[in-house]
Amino acid sequence: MSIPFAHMLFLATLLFVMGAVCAMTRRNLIMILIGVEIMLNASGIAFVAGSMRWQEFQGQVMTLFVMTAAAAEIAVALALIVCVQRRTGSINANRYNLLKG
Amino acid sequence: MTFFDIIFYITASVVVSSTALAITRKNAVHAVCFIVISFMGTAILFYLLGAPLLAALEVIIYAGGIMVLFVFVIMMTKMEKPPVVKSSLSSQWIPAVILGSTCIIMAGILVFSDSGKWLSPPAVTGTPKDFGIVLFQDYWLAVEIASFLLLMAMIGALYLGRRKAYDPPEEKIQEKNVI
Amino acid sequence: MNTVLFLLLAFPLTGALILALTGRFLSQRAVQTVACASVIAAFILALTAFLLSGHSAQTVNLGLWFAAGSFHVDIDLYYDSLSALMTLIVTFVSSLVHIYSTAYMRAEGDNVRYFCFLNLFVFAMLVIATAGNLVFIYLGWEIVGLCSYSLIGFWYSKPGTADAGRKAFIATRLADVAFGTAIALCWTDLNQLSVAGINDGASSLSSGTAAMIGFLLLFAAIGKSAQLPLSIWLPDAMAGPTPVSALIHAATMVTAGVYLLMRFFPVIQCSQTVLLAISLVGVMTVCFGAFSALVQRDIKRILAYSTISQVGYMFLALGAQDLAGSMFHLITHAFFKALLFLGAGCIIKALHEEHDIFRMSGLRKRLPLMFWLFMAGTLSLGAFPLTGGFFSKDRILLSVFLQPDIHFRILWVIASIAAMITPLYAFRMFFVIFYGKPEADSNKNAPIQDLMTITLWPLAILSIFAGFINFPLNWGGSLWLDGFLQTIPGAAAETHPSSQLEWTMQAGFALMTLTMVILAWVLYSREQESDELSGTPMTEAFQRFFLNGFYLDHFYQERIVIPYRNLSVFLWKKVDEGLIDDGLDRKAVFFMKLAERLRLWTTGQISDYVSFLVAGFVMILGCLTALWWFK
Amino acid sequence: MISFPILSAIVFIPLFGGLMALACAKNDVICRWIAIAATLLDLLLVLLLFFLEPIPNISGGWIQVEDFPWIQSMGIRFTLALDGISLVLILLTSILGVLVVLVSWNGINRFVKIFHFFLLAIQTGVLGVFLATDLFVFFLFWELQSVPMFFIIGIWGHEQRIYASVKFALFSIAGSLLMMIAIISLYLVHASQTGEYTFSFLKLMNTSLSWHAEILLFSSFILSFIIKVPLVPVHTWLPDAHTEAPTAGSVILAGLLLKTGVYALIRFGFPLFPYAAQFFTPFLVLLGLAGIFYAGWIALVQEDLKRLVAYSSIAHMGLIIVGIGAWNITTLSGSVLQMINHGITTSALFIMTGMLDERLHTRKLSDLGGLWKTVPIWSGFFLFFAIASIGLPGLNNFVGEILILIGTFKAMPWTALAGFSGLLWTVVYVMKMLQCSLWGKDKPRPGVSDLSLREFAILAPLCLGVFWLGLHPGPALGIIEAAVTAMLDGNIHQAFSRAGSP
Amino acid sequence: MTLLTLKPILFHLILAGGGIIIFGAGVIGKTRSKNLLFFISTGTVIAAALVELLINKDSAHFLMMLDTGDYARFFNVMFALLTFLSLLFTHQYEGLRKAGDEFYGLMIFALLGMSLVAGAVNWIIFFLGFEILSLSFYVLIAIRRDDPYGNEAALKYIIMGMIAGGFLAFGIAMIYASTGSLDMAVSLAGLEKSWDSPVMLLSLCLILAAVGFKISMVPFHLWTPDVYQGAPTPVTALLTTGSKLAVFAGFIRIMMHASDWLWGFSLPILWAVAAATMLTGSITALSQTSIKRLLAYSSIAQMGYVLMGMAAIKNDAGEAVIFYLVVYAITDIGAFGTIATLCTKTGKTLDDLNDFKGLGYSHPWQAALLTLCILSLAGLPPTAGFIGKFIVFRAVLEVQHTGLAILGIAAALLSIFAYLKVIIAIFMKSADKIIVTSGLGTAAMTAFTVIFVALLLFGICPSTIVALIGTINP
Repeated sequence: MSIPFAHMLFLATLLFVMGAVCAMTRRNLIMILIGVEIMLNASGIAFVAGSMRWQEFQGQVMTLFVMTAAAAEIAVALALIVCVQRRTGSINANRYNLLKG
Repeated sequence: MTFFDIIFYITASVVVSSTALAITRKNAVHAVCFIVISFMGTAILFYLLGAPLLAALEVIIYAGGIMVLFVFVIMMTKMEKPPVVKSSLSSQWIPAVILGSTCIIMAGILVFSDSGKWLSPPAVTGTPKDFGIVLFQDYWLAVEIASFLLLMAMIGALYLGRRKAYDPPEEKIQEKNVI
Repeated sequence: MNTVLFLLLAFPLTGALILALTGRFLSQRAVQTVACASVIAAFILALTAFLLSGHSAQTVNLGLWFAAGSFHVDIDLYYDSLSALMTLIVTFVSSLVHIYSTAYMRAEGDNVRYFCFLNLFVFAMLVIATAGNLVFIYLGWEIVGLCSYSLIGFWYSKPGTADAGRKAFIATRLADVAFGTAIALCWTDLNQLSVAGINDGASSLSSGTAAMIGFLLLFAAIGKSAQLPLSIWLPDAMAGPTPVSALIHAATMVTAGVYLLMRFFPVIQCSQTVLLAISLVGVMTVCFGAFSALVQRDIKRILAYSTISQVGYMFLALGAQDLAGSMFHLITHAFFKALLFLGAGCIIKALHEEHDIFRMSGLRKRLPLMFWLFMAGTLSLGAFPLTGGFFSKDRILLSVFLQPDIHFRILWVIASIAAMITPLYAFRMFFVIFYGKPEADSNKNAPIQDLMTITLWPLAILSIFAGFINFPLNWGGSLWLDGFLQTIPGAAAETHPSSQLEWTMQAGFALMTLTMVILAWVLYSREQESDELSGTPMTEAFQRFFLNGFYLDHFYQERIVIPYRNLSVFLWKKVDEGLIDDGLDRKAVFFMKLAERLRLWTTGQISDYVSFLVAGFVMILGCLTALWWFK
Repeated sequence: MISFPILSAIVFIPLFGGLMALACAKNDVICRWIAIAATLLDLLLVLLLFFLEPIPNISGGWIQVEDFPWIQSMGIRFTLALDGISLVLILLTSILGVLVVLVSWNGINRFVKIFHFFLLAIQTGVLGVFLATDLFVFFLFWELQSVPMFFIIGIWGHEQRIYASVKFALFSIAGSLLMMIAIISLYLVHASQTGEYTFSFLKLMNTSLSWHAEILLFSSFILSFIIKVPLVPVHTWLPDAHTEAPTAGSVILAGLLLKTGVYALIRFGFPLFPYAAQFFTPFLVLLGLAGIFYAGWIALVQEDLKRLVAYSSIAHMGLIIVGIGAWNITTLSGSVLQMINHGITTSALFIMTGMLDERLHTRKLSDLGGLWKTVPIWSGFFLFFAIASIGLPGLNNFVGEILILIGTFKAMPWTALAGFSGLLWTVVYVMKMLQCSLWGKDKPRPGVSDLSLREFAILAPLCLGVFWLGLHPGPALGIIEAAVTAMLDGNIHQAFSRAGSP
Repeated sequence: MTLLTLKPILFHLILAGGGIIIFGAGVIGKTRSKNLLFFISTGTVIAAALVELLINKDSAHFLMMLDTGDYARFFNVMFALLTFLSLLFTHQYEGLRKAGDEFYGLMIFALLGMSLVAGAVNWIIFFLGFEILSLSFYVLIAIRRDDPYGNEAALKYIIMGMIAGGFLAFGIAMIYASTGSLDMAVSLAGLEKSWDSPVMLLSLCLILAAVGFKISMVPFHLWTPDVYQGAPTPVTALLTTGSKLAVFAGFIRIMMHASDWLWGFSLPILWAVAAATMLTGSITALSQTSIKRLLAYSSIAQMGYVLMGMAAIKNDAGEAVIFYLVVYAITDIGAFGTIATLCTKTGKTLDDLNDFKGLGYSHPWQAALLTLCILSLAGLPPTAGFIGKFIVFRAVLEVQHTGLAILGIAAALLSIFAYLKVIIAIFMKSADKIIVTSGLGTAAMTAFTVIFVALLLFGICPSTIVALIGTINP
């Protein structure tokens, strides 16, 4: 396999930016979380690619921890979303703007 | 260009396009479906890049666990209608796309100017055994920490998600007093 | 001798201090006693000093006042014949005025303040007379100003009195600026401040510096002596109690300016220009005072303008380098003017604070004693032949005439014309007050206390006979004063005129005076309409012009006082509060507005926060990429 | 030299007293007595120094030096040193320290303990400024004196107190922050040259700076100082602060805080940057003159008695700056003496205005008039101090003014001439002040009593001071002159002569 | 592997154990005995701190993962102190009367997270610590589930935090991709494999964004006021001090290890964001009427000063930056803690400036401490903040960043304007309503005393602590 390493990194970056764009544009809290997942996933690709480049396991190990962290965060975040949605009935991110200024 | 290369590029394009579709879906369930496709593609990439265990975990944790969680939550929350105001679309997307493309251009400049290294076979293959040895010998501390992370996430999610008998009514959000 | 001089100064000062510190606890009689005693003691000491002193000057050092670097100022006294005369006059007149005041002030409250300042004034005047250095003179110079200020405003609740005091103080202070500068200039160029030292060093001064110092001293003197152009304060100063006017604003303080010039006569002599300027100021003021006095209705204002005018003669004499003549006139003027003022005080008191001479007419019958006493003063003021005023004024005119410079001839002519006006206004005042039909409806006059009249007698006698202290040669006199003053630096023996010239001058002068007296009699001894002004519009305008003191006061008000105040208001409102302060406030407001703007950045919307997170990232990335790209 | 660290004691006794007053006092009266005791003790120590210490001869410098290590890692030492200039100024400080406590005896009724704490803390700050020779310590005290002042104006002031206190705080801090940068820069430059990290100004004086650096540093220092003095364009905090502060605050402001600015200028500003100082002197003198004219004119039309006195303060300080600008023994002695004089006279005027305010509850000139009839003793004192402030010979201000002006005349005749004219403006507004307060028609003022014994006791020492400095300033002037001469003979003079052309 | 090998991480073990005990106690003790939980948690914190203080360890890195040297020890003790103070304030805080085991346990875990972030020498630990820290705060902020403000604050923090986590992960990935090492020192110094890869710049940006989010660096600061205002006040107190301190500890390490090439790119960015942060924080604080928001903006400005110090970090400014951070932490926890004690019986915290009117007279202790803290924030003597600011400016001027220093004093001046508003409200306005709060308990008084003494001690004789800080380096 002879793919330029830059292509892989670029793929990861592309995915990362797409995730960020998703988080920026979407008003749906769940979609924002999906954007974050995409970003974390992109970092996983970069890690694995790096691991391949340097021929060692650290990157892969890190990917595992990123996944763990992603899972943990998503769990808490979804719980919070459920919690607030239960109270206000809305998952529109921008409706939560009591605090500002 | 080898066969693997072709598969790589095809998979990559699938991943990118499904992600692009995912982030633009109005319906969250559709988005989740596309994202699952994207994650599947990622798993293939992982496999191609010599991480079969991660490929499996990707499918199990991401595509299987997390996305199902999403679907559950989507089901639990009664989705409100998306805002009718159409103008918000451009005001939402245009700056984001500009920012995103600028970002990609910049990052692309940096990435492609990296003194181009080619990944050369044979790539190491992270067999579960090798992987486990590294993980539990060199990184046991991190594993322990990750376990605490999961414990906290569990407790936090439990605490936040638990329905209380005296959940306050909705109008409380209008309250002016900051506590 | 040292002790005498020290005590001479100490007595009035102690009197003032006692009154200031314990005056509240003393009875009125005690206050008056302390005040009079200290001044009379000073008079006795002055007399002693006068008798003890020889012709040579004496220096007494009472100690160091202050010093810094090379600059040091002593408290020292310099007693020469000039100071001897001045102390004598000051203590004599002030003793009389003090005694007079005890009676005059009996009915008024606040005697403590009055006598305290009066004593302080005597002290300060003595300091001027005897101080041995410029700074110490300046001390006296300023304190007399302060006392004058306080005493003019003595009846502070009457409208205008305090204003008059302030005007006097500010006008004289203006002159003091010149004095201060003169001190600085003397120090810079001569490196010393003592009177003797400056006079000795005068010859070593460059002519420019000497002229500069001379002009500065002249300006200082002008302020104190109410000469043109700073004469405006004196008529207003009449708002004070009459004894104060007599002492401060006639006999002593206003002549301090003349005295200052005499003190530094050698410096002044260095520059012909200064001398000419002095005479010019003198002559102009003589005319100004005389013409203004001619139309005044207020008795004290007449006397005030007359003072201005008479002091002008003294200046004129100094300008003509006749120090002795100037001193001669200073002495006679002190006597007759004090007499007139004190007399006027009696009359005013008797008529229940009536100041308008046209409401006084016919007092000859009602106040016969005052008639005679006042006549003595008027004769002397009007330079009636053989009175003190006649001799002193004649002497001055003669000196001016004798000056070789052509300019002085012109001045002489003008001064002579002014000398004609003097008897006219003097006798106008006299006739209007004492002749004419008595006011029918006037109340019975208040009694004049004996003590007040008693003090007038010595003054009256001296007014008439003061000529004898410097009896002209052609009358067989010895010019005692000239002789006495000949040790004074600068008062060098002048060329004596031929006795023929003297006779001619005196005769002409006497004739002139008599004519004027008769004219005054014709014009004013009849019944007077107490109308404001009379005559053709032309004369009326003139009268108004003179009545208002050539509108000088008006001019200052319009050109200086009001613009000054406007400038102050402008600076305060427009510059200080407007430009500077508001400028700062505007900056504060700007930042507050900016803060409000920046506040909008925190929109409260999660999407915006995320966008800014990414935007910030992109920005930093952009910067770094650019940096990297161009490196 | 006294071996006991008497300077540190002098500096910290007030603060300690303040803490005692804050912590131990059971009620307000005890608190006041504690404050009095602390300030009196302080005064006693200063008098001890004044009378026991021999005045150093001309070549000597410091009378007393104390030096302790403090923050060694940065080379900061707690150094206090006393010379003649400091001595007379701390004498003034300790005297006014006692007086301000007395002045506030009846006037301050709210939060008395806190008030006295702040009052005494300021005193510590001011004393520290007058004694510190380590620049860091100096800066610390410099800041320390303005913080309590902010509270005093803001809590116990009059109607516009908050505005005034904020303005005061911002001006003070703006200046001092810039100075902080300059101090640190100087310290670093010195360290880079000698390798020794020190804030001792005697050592920093030997730093050789480039022309630009010197100009920049000097301007940063000077800005802070002239804000405190204050000179004209940066003076606007002063009328507000003086007017709104309680009497004790005004007295401290006028009597002490303004002096710290001038003191710092003499002690640090000029010696540290002789070349820049020489370059800037004309500007400073110009600003000083501007102050004399500008403030003198503005004072004339003030409607508030305190504001009038405040503007008069600016004018007087302007003259002091002119004296410093001329920079010779005569003018410097005169300026230092004039600082004391101004401290006495203006403080007295503020105290008296405060007394009036306590009685009539107004300071508006239009509400006054005819006070001589109502309160004759007060009026007598007022007249006296007003006259002193216009520089009547025989009273204190005259000596300072004449020294400044005569000394200046030699160097800069036209400046001195302008300065002389300042005497005139002073008279104009002081006369107006007297006119509107003492003289004129008196109004019925039932229940207004004349000075009490306490008030008399406050004014009497000031009065004596006025006479003492006016008639026999010899001792004080001798001490000042010795210090000034030592300073001029030292580095500064050499530097000045070296500084031929920048 | 014996137990003895675990000695270096005894601190972390105690915390982990303590946290689990608390959860256990929460499960067992149905009554939710608040005091029990409070004592267990404070006991844990104290024990951990004592261990860290008393047991001397070699400064080697534990498993090449965790720094256990003096640098980490110092910070661990600081975090323990801050958590301890925060717990004390919680005890006083009426709003968290009903807090259960989740709260106390997560406080301990937050402490664990801080210590991991500060001590990490491996990116994996850094990342995990970062996540633990974030995760515990997500829940802590939302601990009052029925409070709409708390919920909203948590929502904002969680979304932003997750995105920041994504940035961090991707940044680490980029570092790894270009250097092949996850060891911080190795990867940043680029000693082994590659050292001037442009991808490092990308990762620098990403990590700056992640770190910048945590330390509220402009333009990543927008969440700060909202979250501070919405969160329960003791949590805010810890969030604004402990979390920032921890991330800064890591940031200092990162910057110290950065290669000169990388540092050359970081410096201008640090310069610019420091200036922007100082000015934005100071100016925006001017318009605030809520005291918590005002303090939030002020803390942003304070971070600007630290960043200013960071711009000189390569030139021995570590001492200055750390001292400033310590002072800032004590000051800000004092300020927020005081506000936490100003809470009515109903759990309503005083927040509007109007509520603070006349507070100086009704609540002298709180007012005194708050004033002292504000003076310290403003950098006025005799408080620690004065020395802190002095030292930082010194460090900045030493590397000739004069422009930055000037901007710094401009910002300081502006922020003083804002601080004065608080002091004015407290002391110079009279109260228009009577505010009854629960009095000060022992816990709060202890905290007050500690903060009071620390602020004055560091302000008057800072030599000891400065010297101590001088000896530690990452």
